[in-house]
Amino acid sequence: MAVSVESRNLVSAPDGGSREELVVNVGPSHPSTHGVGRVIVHLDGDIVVKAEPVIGYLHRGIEKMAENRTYLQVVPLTDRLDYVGSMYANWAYCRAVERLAGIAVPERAEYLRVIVCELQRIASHMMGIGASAADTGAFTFFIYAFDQRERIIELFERLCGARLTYNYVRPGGVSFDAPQGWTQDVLAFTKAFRAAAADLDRLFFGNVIARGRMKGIGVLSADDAVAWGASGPTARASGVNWDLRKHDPYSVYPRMDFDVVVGERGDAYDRGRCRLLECVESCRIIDQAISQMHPGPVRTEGLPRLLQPRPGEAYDHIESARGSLGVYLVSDGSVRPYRMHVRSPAFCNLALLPLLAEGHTLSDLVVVLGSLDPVFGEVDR
Amino acid sequence: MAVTRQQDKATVPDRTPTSVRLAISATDDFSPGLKGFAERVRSLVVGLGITARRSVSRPVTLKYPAEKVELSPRWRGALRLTGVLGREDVALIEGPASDYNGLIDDLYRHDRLPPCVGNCPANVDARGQSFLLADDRAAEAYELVRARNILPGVLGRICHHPCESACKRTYYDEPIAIRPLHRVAFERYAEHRAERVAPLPVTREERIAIIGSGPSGLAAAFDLMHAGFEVHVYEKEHAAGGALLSGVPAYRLPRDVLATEIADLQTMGMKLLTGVRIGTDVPIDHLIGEYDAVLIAAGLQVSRMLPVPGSDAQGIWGALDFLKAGNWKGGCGVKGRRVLVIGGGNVAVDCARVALRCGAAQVTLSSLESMDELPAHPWEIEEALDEGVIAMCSYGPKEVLVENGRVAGMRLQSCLSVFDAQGRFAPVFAEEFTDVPADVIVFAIGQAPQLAELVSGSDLVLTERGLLPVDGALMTTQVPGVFACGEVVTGPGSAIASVASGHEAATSIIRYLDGRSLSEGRVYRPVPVYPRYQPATLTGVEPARRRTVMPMAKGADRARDFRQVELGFTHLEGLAEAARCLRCASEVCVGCTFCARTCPDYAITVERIDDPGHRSVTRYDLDLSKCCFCGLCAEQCPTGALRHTGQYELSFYHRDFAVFDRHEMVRSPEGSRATGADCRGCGDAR
Amino acid sequence: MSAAASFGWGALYGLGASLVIAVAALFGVWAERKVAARIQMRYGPLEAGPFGLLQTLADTIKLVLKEDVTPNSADVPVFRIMPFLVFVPCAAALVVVPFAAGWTPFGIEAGALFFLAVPGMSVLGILLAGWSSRNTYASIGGVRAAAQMVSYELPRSLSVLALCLLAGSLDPGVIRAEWSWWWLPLMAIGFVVYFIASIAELNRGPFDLPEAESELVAGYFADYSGIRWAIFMMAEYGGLVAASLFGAGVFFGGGFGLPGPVGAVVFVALAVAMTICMVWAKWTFPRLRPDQLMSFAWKVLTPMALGQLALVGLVLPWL
Amino acid sequence: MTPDEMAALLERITAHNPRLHPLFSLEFGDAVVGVERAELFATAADLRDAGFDRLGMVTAVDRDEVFVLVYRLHSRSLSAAIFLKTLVPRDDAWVASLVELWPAALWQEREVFDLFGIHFEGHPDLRRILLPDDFVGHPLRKDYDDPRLIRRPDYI
Repeated sequence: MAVSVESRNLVSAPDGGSREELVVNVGPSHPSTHGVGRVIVHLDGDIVVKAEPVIGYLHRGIEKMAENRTYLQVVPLTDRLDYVGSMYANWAYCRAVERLAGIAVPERAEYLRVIVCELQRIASHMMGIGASAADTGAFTFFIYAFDQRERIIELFERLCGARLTYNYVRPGGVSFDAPQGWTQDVLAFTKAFRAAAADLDRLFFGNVIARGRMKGIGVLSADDAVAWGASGPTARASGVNWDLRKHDPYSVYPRMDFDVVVGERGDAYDRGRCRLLECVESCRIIDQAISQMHPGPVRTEGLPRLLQPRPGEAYDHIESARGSLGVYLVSDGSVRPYRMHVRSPAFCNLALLPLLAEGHTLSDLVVVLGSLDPVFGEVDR
Repeated sequence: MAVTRQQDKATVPDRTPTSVRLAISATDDFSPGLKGFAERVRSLVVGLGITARRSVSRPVTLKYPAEKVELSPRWRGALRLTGVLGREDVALIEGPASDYNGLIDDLYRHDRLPPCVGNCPANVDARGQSFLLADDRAAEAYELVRARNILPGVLGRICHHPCESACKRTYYDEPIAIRPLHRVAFERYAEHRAERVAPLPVTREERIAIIGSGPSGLAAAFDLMHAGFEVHVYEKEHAAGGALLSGVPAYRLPRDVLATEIADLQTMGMKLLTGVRIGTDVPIDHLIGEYDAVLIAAGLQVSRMLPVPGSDAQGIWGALDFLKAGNWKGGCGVKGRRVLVIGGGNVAVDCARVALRCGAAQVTLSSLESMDELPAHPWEIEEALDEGVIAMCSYGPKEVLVENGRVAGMRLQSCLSVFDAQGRFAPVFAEEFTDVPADVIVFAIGQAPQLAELVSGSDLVLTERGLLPVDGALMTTQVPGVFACGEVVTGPGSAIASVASGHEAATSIIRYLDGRSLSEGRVYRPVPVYPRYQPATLTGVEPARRRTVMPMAKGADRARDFRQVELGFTHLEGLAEAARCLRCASEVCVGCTFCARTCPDYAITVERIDDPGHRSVTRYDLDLSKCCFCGLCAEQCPTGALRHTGQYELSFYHRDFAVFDRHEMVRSPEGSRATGADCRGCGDAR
Repeated sequence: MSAAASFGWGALYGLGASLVIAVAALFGVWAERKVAARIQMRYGPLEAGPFGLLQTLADTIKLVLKEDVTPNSADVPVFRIMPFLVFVPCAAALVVVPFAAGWTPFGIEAGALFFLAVPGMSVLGILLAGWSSRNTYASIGGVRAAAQMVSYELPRSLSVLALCLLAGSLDPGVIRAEWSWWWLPLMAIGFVVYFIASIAELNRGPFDLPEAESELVAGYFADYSGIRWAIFMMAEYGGLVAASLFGAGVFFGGGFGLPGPVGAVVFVALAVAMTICMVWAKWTFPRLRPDQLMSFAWKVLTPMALGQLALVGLVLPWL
Repeated sequence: MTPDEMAALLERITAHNPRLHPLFSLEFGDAVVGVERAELFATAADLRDAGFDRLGMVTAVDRDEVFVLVYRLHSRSLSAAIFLKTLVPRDDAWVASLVELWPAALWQEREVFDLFGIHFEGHPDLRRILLPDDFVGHPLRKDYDDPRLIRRPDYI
């Protein structure tokens, strides 16, 4: 991880002479690395010749920690993977546990999971495109996006008492049922959000400067997206029609009518706009889920205090805001997981940075990085 | 999960993954030339317009402190601990019988009803019993239990303990042995009996007659005596006890235990008139005229018989007669003979075990239900099998094989299933027959009341099926002033359910004699539903946490005579078992340590003294700097003592090491520690 | 005037300008925070003083008391002195603002030239501030600033030059006195160029590349803290106020040539409006990329300014 | 994917490729095939040509004497996913790198190298990725010991 950085490198140029490369060390404490990412950038003039991400600054060894905890105690850990969208890791982990232990989930719990995860998708994308816009200097857009995110977080707080690390989705269901009037407020939110999304679209994605900054920047071809294991909006913006909610439908998603937002060019602009338009699709899903939901239990009754699945292994994945988030669990029949591995979409997407940033300027580097929407809690685990 | 997923596929039309929206395309680009220039300028103006519009809208932030922050109703702050064992006692659930339902209902509404109490038909305060017993206050424990279940010594041996099935400790490791603790309390009460059992003052003029001295009759008598009435109990046999005496075998309930507890009631003032058969010796009308209220608690007297061919042959017994004979006469002519018991309930198991003890050569239990579906309690079946009873499950009786007017055996038919898909009784038989040789056949397939003689000459009218029409909630009959309770009302049931109906009848009688409306303002017993937990995994559970095992007589030895099967706890075992109680819903930390065990971040340490006979929490450390606010500990807390405060912000300002040790825990009422344990007026979440 | 007297007057004006600019900066910072907050649906400063007016003062006190950090590897004397080198030209620009028709505090005939040239000197300070920090980001920021300020100097000067042609004088006071209403439509393009170029000249969004927070952390003043950092800020806001006042003075003839107190009020109102518009633009738009910035300056603004000059040149013979 | 479909898929894959053998039952809902370590690369290449265009996950499990390397392959055209597993002896922990087939393996193999110490032959840039370069040991190995690690007590 640690790399000593000479600030100036003398490199022999292809024409036989030599040119001076400026090495800029972006991060790990830098405003636009979205946490504690670090990129070692080799600049030739203002052009990036090599961008090498250095990660691990937020490595907490969650996979190792999970081996020392009971199945339930791991849930708070998964909150801290993707701290912008804790619900996803909660859910992916719980799905794996449920598969491993053969736990059925009440229908209402599945609907609540879908609702919170779609809300979480909006919240996460608001963070993603907001921060990405702030990287280009549009700070007010960031605030507007965060305003929407804040509304969702307030809804979450009412739901489960936490604003960031929800610990909401649990093996066998969810921790709390929706409080009185919550679903109405969610519907009111989706209604208001559609109007706000149109504003956000015009304010930033219609803006001439923003288009100039993002169009044609960090173009990812569809083939590369597949080969490099990109997923989520990052892959879809390149025209890869791949959404687990449609293509490996889980939970109650098969009952939902929604579109997959797919881009054409795979540049930073497409990735950002894909996220914004996905939020509107999420609103559709939420509205449908609320209309389909019936009262009932939200957690499987009578689960034992300590889950003790039989030996075996299970993998389950969900479509998180960043892509397909998978959890691979191995049980040896004890009360603790033998091994837990998180297939982190942010990790796989971030690996694309050297490919995408090369040949652009330093200013574009932050745009490319922002458009990949990395969350370092999940990258580093 | 795989299951639900398949259901999704099956029941819901799968939407094809082809609905794709090409959201971003070249049309997003600006037009070339001057038009494009105009579009570009327009995009800037539109942006300025949006920000301008937003700038005149109402700010979304708040003017603090002019505008108060409205916190969401459900939010998680730092942890707080309300009560601590050693400083605060667990509240006992006590009250006059006529208001007891109201008390229970109130607790239930406030989420403070422990599951053991809620699940008991008579709402015996098992939590209070454990608390007092662990404190070595056996006499108080006995009296607390007796206030509701009247005969703790008896029910401590024979009760089917619904309390234990609901015990929250099942979720953690194993349930508390509540029933054996009744017995412990009874045994320890022997030394206090002389000084603590005294006649109750008679404060009312009205007199009440109770017909039948079974559990329900005695329960009603107990309540009525405490209300100050004079109570006369009529019993047709020569000793009191009803079904407890005639139906319960002595190996489960020694006669002297029952006699002691009935004697206690008599000391309190209950007048017992044995050998009086109402209806023949004394007409019931006489009682109605003589007494201000009459309670019929006669129970079920006759066994139901199967109308199969040959059921009138010699050697056919009804279960009640068989048990009575076995219990009282010590033998019913089965010595050395083969006995076949038909039925799968508890009475059938009792018959089988009595037959063994009477010296039967071979006892077979034949039931319609399969082994898993048997209505008898699993522990009873297990004990019976231990003793050598042969079980033939999934067989229906077809025909009694008769030789010379005597029973020679029985033809049984295989039964495929007993209940249909809706759970109704609808047996399906296969055309397979098995002949079982037997000399004696006992039908234990149910009991019925026999009331015709009892009510003759009164205004009471029986239904066609011989039942007394009774309002099941108020326990009234057609005749004012005549009430009924027990199995007459409820049908065959458990002893504790009979006791519960006795309490209800007593409440009705008190209201009736007070001249109040029977139903107005009356609170009925809430029927709480508690989650049924899968048994917890016991790997790694320390021995001290395990349930005390009831010592039992060896299977082969005990089947020979009517000595007790369960040998009872010792004093120390009783103390230790009582100390295991988690004192659910008491809001007093009992140092169960489950919060510390479940904490993912080692933020909680609980230290306690946990000796038998002495139990208190000495130290409760909560390291808030480690706390991750997952809430698992508060979720685990059985007592509700540990929960989240409302002070979400405070939890971050005060992320320090909060130690509640015993002296510090006794804080002034206006204390304002970070954990907000005593903070008032800040809108606590509860 | 003797050299000594001239020096004395200069010092006095300098002191006055510094005070004015300090107050203007306080106000400018407050205005920016308030406007930005309203745009972002917040309240902005509320607590210190009425409407939070004293918030900036409180911040200044905090900044004065903060530790003044100098990086180990910095070129210490240069590093220390550069904030003042940036501040002084910005403050100096204020002395040629036409506060009344025919009057500027420091009455020199080439006042317009002074206004355009002297603040331009601060590019040196910025470049050296970035360089002396010995920090890659600061260096890049300094170099960007130099390129940007030099580029935008041109359209800005050309747009003012057109005015000078119209008024026939380089003295802003004279320009203000000569102003008449038909200059408004005639000089519309010139004003737009002046406005945009001023924003770029002041390194403010959407042209704040030298200090682009998301790319260069804080650009040329990344390593400054405490009072030195505050002086950079004062220079920026002082420049903002000066550019607004000057623009209102010369492009709008003070308060549309209105006489007396009405004119003064309209003049200040126009300047405030310009300041707010600059803030509004900053908080609405994303930031340009360096190459886009350059091409904008040379391919859009400069031709526009030249066009304006040509337009004025066409009109001039008929005056 | 239903279990039937999955069984059919397994059948189809293994029928054409003698190197593959179905490893585990489908009780947890995943199709798993195993391959000898030496044949991993060739098999993976075959699978990629057969339509498994996506390498979803690379990870390992420490099973005392061996490491089980787990690859999750995904095919959009078949709309199917399988687990490819291979065993790597603990004292001779190397395996062929799949970076040439899927660049997605670039970082994921580095991660496995970092946390398990399994060498990927042919990987262009096999360095630690999550842990500092001077870190000693491979923490996800079961025998990794660190005095700072707190073992939870057995009672829970």
